[in-house]
Parts: sequence; structure tokens; C-alpha cells
Amino acid sequence: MKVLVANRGEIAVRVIRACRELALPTVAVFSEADREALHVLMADEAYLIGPSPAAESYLAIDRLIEVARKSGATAVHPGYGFLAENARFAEACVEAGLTFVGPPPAAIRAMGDKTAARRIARDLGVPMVPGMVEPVTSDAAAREVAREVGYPIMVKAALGGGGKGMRLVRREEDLEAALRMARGEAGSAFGDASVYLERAIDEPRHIEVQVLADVHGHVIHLGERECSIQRRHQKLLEESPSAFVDEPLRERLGDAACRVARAAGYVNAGTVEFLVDAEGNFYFLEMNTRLQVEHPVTELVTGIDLVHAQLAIARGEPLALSQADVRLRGAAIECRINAEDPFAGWLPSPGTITGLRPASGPGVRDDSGVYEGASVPRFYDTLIAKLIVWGPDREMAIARMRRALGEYRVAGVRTTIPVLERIVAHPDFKAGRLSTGFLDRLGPALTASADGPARPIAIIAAALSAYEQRRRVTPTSVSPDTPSAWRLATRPRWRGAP
Amino acid sequence: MKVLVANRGEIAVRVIRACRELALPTVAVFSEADREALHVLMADEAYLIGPSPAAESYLAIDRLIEVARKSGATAVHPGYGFLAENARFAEACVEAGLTFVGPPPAAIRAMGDKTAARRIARDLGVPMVPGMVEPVTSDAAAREVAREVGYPIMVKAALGGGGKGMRLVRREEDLEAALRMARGEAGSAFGDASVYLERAIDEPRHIEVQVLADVHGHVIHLGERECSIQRRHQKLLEESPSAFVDEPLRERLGDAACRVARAAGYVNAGTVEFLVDAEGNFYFLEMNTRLQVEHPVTELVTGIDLVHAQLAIARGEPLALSQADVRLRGAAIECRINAEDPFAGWLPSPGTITGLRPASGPGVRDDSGVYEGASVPRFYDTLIAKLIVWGPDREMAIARMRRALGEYRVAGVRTTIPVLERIVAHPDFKAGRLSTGFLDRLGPALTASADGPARPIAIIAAALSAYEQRRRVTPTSVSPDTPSAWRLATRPRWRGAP
Amino acid sequence: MKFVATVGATVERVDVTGGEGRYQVTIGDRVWEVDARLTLPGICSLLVDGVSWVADVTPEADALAVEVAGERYVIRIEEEIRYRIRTRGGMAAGAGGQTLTAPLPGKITHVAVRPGDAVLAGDTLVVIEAMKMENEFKASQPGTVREVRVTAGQAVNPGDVLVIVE
Amino acid sequence: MKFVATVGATVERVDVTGGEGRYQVTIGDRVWEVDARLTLPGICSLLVDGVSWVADVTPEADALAVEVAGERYVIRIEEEIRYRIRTRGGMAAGAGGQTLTAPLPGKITHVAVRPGDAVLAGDTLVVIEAMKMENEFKASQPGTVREVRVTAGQAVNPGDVLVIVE
Repeated sequence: MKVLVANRGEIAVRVIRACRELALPTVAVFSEADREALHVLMADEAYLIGPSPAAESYLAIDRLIEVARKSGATAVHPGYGFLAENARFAEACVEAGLTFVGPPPAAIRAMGDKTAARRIARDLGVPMVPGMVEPVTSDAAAREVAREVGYPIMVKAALGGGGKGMRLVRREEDLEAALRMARGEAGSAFGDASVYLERAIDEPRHIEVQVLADVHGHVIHLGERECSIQRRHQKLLEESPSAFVDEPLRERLGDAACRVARAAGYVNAGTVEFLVDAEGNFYFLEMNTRLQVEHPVTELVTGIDLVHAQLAIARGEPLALSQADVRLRGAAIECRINAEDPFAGWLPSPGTITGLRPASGPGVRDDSGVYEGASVPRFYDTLIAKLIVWGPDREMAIARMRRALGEYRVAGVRTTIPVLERIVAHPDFKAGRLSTGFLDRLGPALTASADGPARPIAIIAAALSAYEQRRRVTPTSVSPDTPSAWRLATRPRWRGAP
Repeated sequence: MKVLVANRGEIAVRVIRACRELALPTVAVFSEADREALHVLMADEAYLIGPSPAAESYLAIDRLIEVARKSGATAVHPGYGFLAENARFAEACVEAGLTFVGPPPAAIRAMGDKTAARRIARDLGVPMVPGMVEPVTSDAAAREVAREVGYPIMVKAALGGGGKGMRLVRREEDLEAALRMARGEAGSAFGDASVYLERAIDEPRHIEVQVLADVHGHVIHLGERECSIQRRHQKLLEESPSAFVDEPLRERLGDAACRVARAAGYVNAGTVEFLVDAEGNFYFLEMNTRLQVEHPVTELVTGIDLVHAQLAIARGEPLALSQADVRLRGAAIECRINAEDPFAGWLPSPGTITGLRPASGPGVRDDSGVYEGASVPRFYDTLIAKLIVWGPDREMAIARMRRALGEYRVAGVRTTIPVLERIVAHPDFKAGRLSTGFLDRLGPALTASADGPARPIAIIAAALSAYEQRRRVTPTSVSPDTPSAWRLATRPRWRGAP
Repeated sequence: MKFVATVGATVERVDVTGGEGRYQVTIGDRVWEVDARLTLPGICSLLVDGVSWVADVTPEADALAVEVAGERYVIRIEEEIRYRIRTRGGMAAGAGGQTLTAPLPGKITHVAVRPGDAVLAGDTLVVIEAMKMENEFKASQPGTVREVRVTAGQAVNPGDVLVIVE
Repeated sequence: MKFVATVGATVERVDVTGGEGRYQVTIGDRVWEVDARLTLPGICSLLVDGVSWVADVTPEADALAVEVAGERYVIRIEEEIRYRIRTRGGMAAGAGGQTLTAPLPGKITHVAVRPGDAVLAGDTLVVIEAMKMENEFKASQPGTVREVRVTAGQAVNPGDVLVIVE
């Protein structure tokens, strides 16, 4: 099996690593912005597939199939995002004689279309959130449904996932704008602008179940992940197991997830998402027919490598384990390190990474898509790395995450690290008092400027920075060839132009 | 508890990380060469303790105790090497009212003196290698004992560990030189030049057992590590579990190790080393009364953090687990990344790390003492980082180690990475056909220049490097301010002079 | 060298002497002996009375953002003479109005206003798509749209003027 | 630009043209189209016919050590003109003798020979301690010790002459 990885960034690197461990040759694809991206450096082969905008490169099905043919690839791993849940892409792969490392196109359609998935869950008697089971046909029709279901409602991309193309609407007058923006994001992220409506549950927990299904009809689950820490429906931090889920609830969630997967004829790795309320009632939300961003927390507690498992399933192998073989050990947490500036309205922060010192050491895993000197292009999402930790229990995992976030240094682009540090230090987080409203509850405290014991040190650091900069540009300063303890901020560029 | 870490490099960083996870403040010490070392940046406090040579800094007991007093530290973690097995240092700590994170001085004496340890093992009926049970008093006396025991013999530092101060002697005429060199290394590494003699076993496996003992008399073991891949008695690569050890042998080794520890009144983490022959007979070698360099492989298979355990034991807590709670999961391998040039006789390669891209991703742990821009001083040992991987079985751990070594990039100093790659790719290693003679068996193949399919690519890379260097210095070349895809090899120094 | 540091609403006089890693920094009346090294661009190690600090210093518009020990400060550092000139002259108080400029590169996906429109604070002016997210930019105060310099579909670069509200 | 690459016992003519990341490299008769970027000092990414290579290029005494795909080559690259001058002139065959220089900084812990001593190949000349290891340096050929320039306890730097054997 020779695997074309139809993606970029950390997930392309993740898949290439798994292939290398299984001695499978890999083919990377890259846009013009990504010639020096890490996945290009790590793959065995790499081919340019088009200009920087994703629609002309990572979403260009024809170009991907052409590269697969040219390179002799026999399988395609879609990662997440881009074309991962696009049934037409899976079909194009199958038609070209390529193994698609993911579910069959029919299962992608059945589940990837969130409205169809809701019909399946309803037929199985799995509880679900009230709302539509068909996409919105017009703004007027949407208004009508929203009145029936009742506000607040969620607008969601029918082919969505990863929080993109989602909007919360509290009042009818905001509905039209929300539809427009959700359609725009959905179109650019998934190549399909369909959206649907669903009642917004009040302060739920977001808990999802990882399932694995082989072509021989075996379906198992690998426990749950809690992903309640979200901003604008984008997950920031995920963990496994959930502090809220006890063994009986885990069994009920796992059973519901496996039933949904079976009913859809599901094969490969997938995730069944639920909302869970304070009483432990759970509601089916959707099934993601792909690897999730947050899959590493499941890997760390189960010891199962999900990408290895995906590739084995794609080769037609039966699952290596039964449900009874799945044992959870300890606790894992993932933090998403995004190139965003939380202190300036969370604006994306593309640019060149001029300095990088990732966290490492005991219990720390860094799944990164960048390196020192790499650039973060403005064309793709802001995720640059995932920091994942394992500990013998949740308390130690939290302590370790604090330690690791404190070590992680990125210069050149702004990141979410400072707010992640505040989140894991928060008493509510430590106590496991989570809901999807957690971040709003924290409010401005999350990004407030501090006034603590380090204040004079901050002034000293700023003053020394200014002092050394002026000394450098002043004729009386030391010669630039003299080794100096202090050379200022921007390192000379030694890398390529775009 | 406020912990002074009486060490440098990766182990100081390792201990500081553990303390941070347990919310214990840390105090680092540094020599003049180490102002910008990673352990100084990571600790809460850091104090200069003397000039660069270890004898005047990291081995200066008075200075260490003084810094502990001045900083208000209440405990001292010695790491490994330097003063870790020096009973006088442990005593000095106790006398100064400091908790020594390690065994009581009496146990260090009983076990740290390898000859005394051999007497204990003999009295317990634990099988051991024939040889002396007292240190060498003179060259003449050594000659006599060597004749009795029979050549080949090993000269070993009485207070040794980590392979330093060890020499294999095949003929009597080499004995004197070996004694001199072993004494020299022992003196500089451990502050005590005593050595003893022991019969050299033919092609044994080096297998050691990790033990934990608390102040309440509980002793457990955490399985074995195999450390047969050695060069000049320096371990290069370690793994757990050993491919050779089955469950019954593990029990017998573990039982012997716990009995030795109990007999010595041992407390804290320690390691009992054995040589094991092809028939599975094992011989007690020595007990190391400290954390081992290779402790992470045990951590990865047991899920137990040994430094956390050391600190809990030092606080007087009972062991958190019984022997039955210790479960091994999967397999782990550690590679030592040393600043040595295996292609130039393994000479040490001090210098500045001008580029660093450590391996990361699933199942990979990087315990490093350096960062990009850091210097590797010529005064201390050559270990700059430990690369540790975990896999569900040995085969996958090996595949993952190959993948990780291939990712690991260090520029500015030479490292052992290329030979580690060849070792883990070797069929004998994969098959688990190991012995301490493994590396000699490979011989020059380990460092031979290749002549493979990448030959034209190597010529292209070399030619482009020369081409771009000449273009840069030629007046007709592009202006240095023009962004160029190729800026040459040595990045401008932006860091401090020594 | 004499500086003035403005941290939020407070102002501190700062004097720095020394070099090559060893400095004396005076803040107000207090003197600090500092051993400081830049170990990565923008990231420096400070030893102050034995305490080890690692500070990230990132330039912002006219200030430095400093992160240290989990605390974050935005500090404007000026040479004393420049500070005096600036504060003596008085600030040209930006008499109302909002000139919205693009803070990042991206593509305009929606323009919500036309010249002459009346807007309230919080009304959406334009939407910029960047890194797969739609980012809404809103009026900071009520007023009238004087100019709209962009259209939907257009690419913009940081600093480009998008909309002017009076 | 025309070069000659010496790899072990073989010699290849190499011609390089192009720049800014896109090059044409001719080795002997074969032409390679190469997309090359330096992504870290000394570490470059090459795309050649779609295959992705990462090569580490480290300067050695008068050559470059190149590691790529787990293979290692020591390659001497010379401009063609220099190569011609060097080989036409003929090498001044280093007629016997060994000048032992320190390859790394360290401290002499033992000097095993005196001027006038006869040595055999493999005999220890001096021992240098560096990074906690004692490193023995031996005679590469039989001969007579002409000079010993160091004594035990002395610190040495790379390039310092230690012992001369004739």
C-alpha cells in the first residue's frame, strides 16, 4: 500500500508518521504556499497540486486523483477537514482504483449528511436534539422551522464538522445573517453550503465516542472524549476520559454509538457526538466520518494507534481487539495551539515562526505541523500544533499540561497558549465543572492583562529590549561582530521567499 | 518541599519538570559554562556555584549546601552522576537539615561501594560474577588477583556507574594502563579513584531491575530493562521489557533485586544490575543507588513516574502501589543522543547547537537538556538528549524508533544519531539477538560510508551548497536583502559569548 | 539610558546601565541587578536575585507585549526625551470617527454598508475571511459611513483602509 | 558553475545553473531538475522528480559530509579550475611522518612518549580528557618521536600540535 495523504499541516504529518512506522511509502501534496511545509519534508514523495487557495489545491479532487495515478499511490488518506467527509471524493478514489482510508461513500453520505444521520438515530431510538432532518431550502423556510423548534437555535453545516459553518441564533432578526455566514464558511470549508437547524441545548457538555468498525462487521468503541471547552463552536481543549462519565454512562454512550455506526454500515474510524446535560441525559448530535483532531487523547488512554488501525481496516484486516480488550489507563488532555491572537479578538495570526521551543519530556506529546523557520500561511486554518499530555489521573494530567504549556515557546506568530494556560489553571476546569458555555462564563478574565508579582520583571524585560535595540543602532555601540549577550528580536531571514 | 537540583543537563530538566508537576518550587545550580543552559531557564531559581570544571562546581559539596541554605531549599535531588552516589554528600545534606531524595547514606555506602554490595549479594545467595569483594590496593595486588580470577577481567570503579571508569583487560600487560585510565575517569566522574576487578563474562546480556522502596519497609520492582547495546561499557540504547525475559525469569530477577534492596536497608528508587547468559543464568553485578539515565523506558511501560515516586518516598509517603498493581503495557526503547562523532572515532563534539528539530508525535518522548542556540560545553558528559518511544509491542517500538531517529535533526554538533539508526535497523537487533558484544560484532559496518541509491542526491546537495556559497560571495550575486531560497549554513550568532 | 515605561494607566521612570548580559535597572527608586540573556529571538532569560524568569517580548503597534510567569503586560517604552515631547505637546484627541483598516490579510466576503448609511455601535461593517474563519468587523461608535473602499471578493492586506465612519 | 565532486575513489563532473530554489544540476551526462530549499542551517529539502529528500550537509576539513536517507557520504566539492590545478600539480605525497594535533578542546591527562622513543603503529602517544571521557591518541605508523609539545595537565585547543613522529 502506497498512501497519498490528501491534506496538509499537523494531520498530514501525523498520517505520514503512521505510514512510516508501518513501512508504507507516502505521497504528499502541496499548494504553492506549502513548498516548505513540514508534511512535504517528511513524505517520501511530494507534488505541487495548485495555487494557495484550498479550492484550487487541497479541495481539487481531479488534481489529487491525477497525482495518485502519476505517483503510483494505491490508497488515499484524507485526514480531517478539506475533503475528508466529501462522498464524491471517496467515490472518485474508488473509481480510480484507490483504497479510500475511511468509510465507504454510502456511509459518508448516510452520516456525513447530518440531517440523514439524524433520521437514522431517530429510527434507532437513540435520543437526539430536536430540529430538522432535512437541509434548509430557503431563508423563509428556515424562519418557519426556527419558530417551530424554538429559539435559541443552532445553524449547522449539513456536511460540517470541526465547528465550522456553525452559528448560534438567539433572535429571529439575526437568523438571516447567521445563515449567510454559516453558508459562506461551510462552502469554503466543505465545498457544500447546505445548512440545517437544531435546537440549542442550554450549557450542555460535548461528549463524543470513538468507534472502530472493520469490513467484517465488527464494531467497537474506545471510550469517550469530552470537548466542552469551545469558542464559537471550535474546540480548544479535549480530554479522555470525561470527568463526568462513570462506567454505566460510558457503556450506554458506547452502546448507542456502536448501534449508530452499525446501522449506517459504517467502516473505519468514526466519532459519534453527543450533548450531555447535567442529569446525564444524552442526545445524539452527529457522526463524524473521519479521524478527529482530538483523536490523540483516546490513543493515550487506550494505547491504540488510531491511524494504524485505520490503515489496517482499509487493508481489510479484522479488528485486532474485541470490546473486552479495550482498557483505559490514566487520563489525557489535548490543547490546540492555534495561530490566533486571543488578546486582539482572536484574530488569525499568519506569519513566519521565527522561534519555536515545543514542550517535551515525560507524558508530553507534540503533534505539530510546523518547525522553526516555517511559515503559517493565511490560506488555511489556524491550528499549528496539538499539545497532548498523559497522566495517571486527571489531576496529574492537568498539572502536566500546565507544566507543558509553560514550556512551550512560539515566536513570530501569536498563539492561544496564554489562554490555554488560564483555562487549565481555572478552579472550574480543575473541578470538572464544564459545559460548552465554559469560555463565555470566564468572559474577559480569560484575556485580561495581569497585575501580579511579575510586573517589575516585565518592565525590566521591556526596558532591556529597548536598551539593547538602541545600543545596536548607535554608532558607539559594540561592533556587530563582537559576541554579545543580547542580539535583538528578529533573526535574519535565511529561508525562502513565498 | 523546595527542591535543589544538584545536577545539570537533561536529568536536571527532568527533575525540575517533575517538581513543577507536583507544585514544588525548584532551585537550579550552574557553573560558569551553564548560565544559559536549559535547566537554568526552567527552574524557579538559579545560582552560580563556580567555574566550569565539575570539580569546582557540580562536585563542590560545600557550595551546594550553601546554595540550599541561602535559597531556603528543603530537599536535594542529586540526579545521576556527579554526587548522586556519594555518601558524604548525602550525609552533608542530612546534617544541613535537608531531605536527600535518594537512599540513606548507609545504604549508599553498602551498595554504592560495589565491593561491599558484592558481599551482601554473596551472603544472600544471589549468584554473582567471580571477582574481588574489596577495592584494589596496589597495581601489584591487582595483578595477583587478576591471575586468580582469570583473564579477561573487568576493571571497575568502586563508586562507579554509567560505564565510566570501566575497562576490559584481556592480557596482563594491559592491566597497568587500564588501572590508570579507570582511576583517572573514576576520580573525575565520582570524586573517588578506587577500582576493583571482576571476571568478564563472555557476551552476556546486561539486564537490570528497577526497584522502589519506601521508608515503611515496602519494596517492589517495576520489571527489567535490557541495556546490552554498549560501547566501551557506555550504554547507547536501552529497552523494557527485555525480549529475552519471560514471566518466570522476570519474577526470579525481580525477587533477587528486592531481596538485595531489603538486605541493604534500601529506600527510594534503585537499580539492581545483572549479567544474563544465553541459558538464562543471571549474575548480580551491582546496585545503582540512584535514578538511572534509562529510567524512562520503565516509566513508559508501567505508567509510573519514577521522579514523582522518588519525591513521594522522600516525603515519607508509603508506596502508592503493591507489586500486584504493577502492570507492564507494550514496549519502550531509549536511544542516547550524545554529542560525539562516530565517524571520527566517537570523539566528543562540544559546540553550539545551531539547529535543532527533535522528533515528536505519537509514542515519542524527548528528554532533552538543550535547545536551539544552546551550547554543549566541553566540561561535562556528551549526553544531550534521550529519545524514548513506546509501542504496543517491541516490533512497533522499533519501527517507531526508526521513524523518530529519521526525524531528529541536530546541526552544529555531531551526534550518535546516524549509528543509532543503523543499530535499530539491524536484523540482529530486530530479532533480539543481543549481548554486550553486539556493537563490536557490527564492527566497521556501523560507521561505514554508504554507497546506495541516494548517492546522486548527496552529490546534488553538496554541489548546491557550494554553488550557493559562491553565489553569495560573488559581487554579481543577488543583494543580501533579497529574499533568497537559500541562505547558507551558519546562521549569525545572536546569543551570548561564554 | 533613561526611559519611561507606560503600563496601563501607570508611568514608571526606568534607567538602564551595563551590558553584555549584566545590567543595572532602576525603576523609580528601586535598583535591580539583572543577569539577562536572549536565548531565542524575543525570548529572554533573566536572573534577578537568584530568581529565574523567562520573558517573551513581542512588539505590538507602539508598545511591547511581555509575557512572564503566566502574566501578560503591554508596556510602552520611550526614551525619556521622547516621552516628554509627546506628553508636553498633548495628544491630538481623535475627534470622533472610525477608520477601519484590515488587521490581517484576507478576502472581503461581505460588505454590509454603503456610503451615507447611518450605523450604530456594533453594526457589522465588513466581513473578512482568513484562515477559514469569517471575521466580522463592526462599528465602534454610531455615525455615518463616509467611504467604502472595498467590495466583496476583493483581497486586502494589513493596513488597507476598508471603511470610514464619521 | 562547473564543479568536480570527489566521493571516495570516484570523481564526477557537476554543473549547476539556476537559483532561488530551482536548479538544474548535471552530473556526468545526466541532468537533474531540483527544487531545493534550506530549511535549517545545513539542512536542506530537495524535490527531485517528485521524490522528497532531506539532506544534512556538514562541513568537514576539506569536504562536506552529507547524510541523506540514512546514507552518509563525504564529498569534496571543488570548482573545476581548482581541481585541475590541484591534480595537475600532483599531491606533495606526505612522505611518512605523523603530526598529531588536538582534534578537540580538552586536558592532557597522560603523555606516553618522549622525544627519541621508537613507536609502533597503534602505540598510545597521548591521552586527552574531554567531556568526562579519556580519549587515547595512537601512532598511525611506526617511527621515532621527534617532538613532544605538551605535558600532562595542560589544556589544549583544537589544532594544537601535540606530538610529531618521523
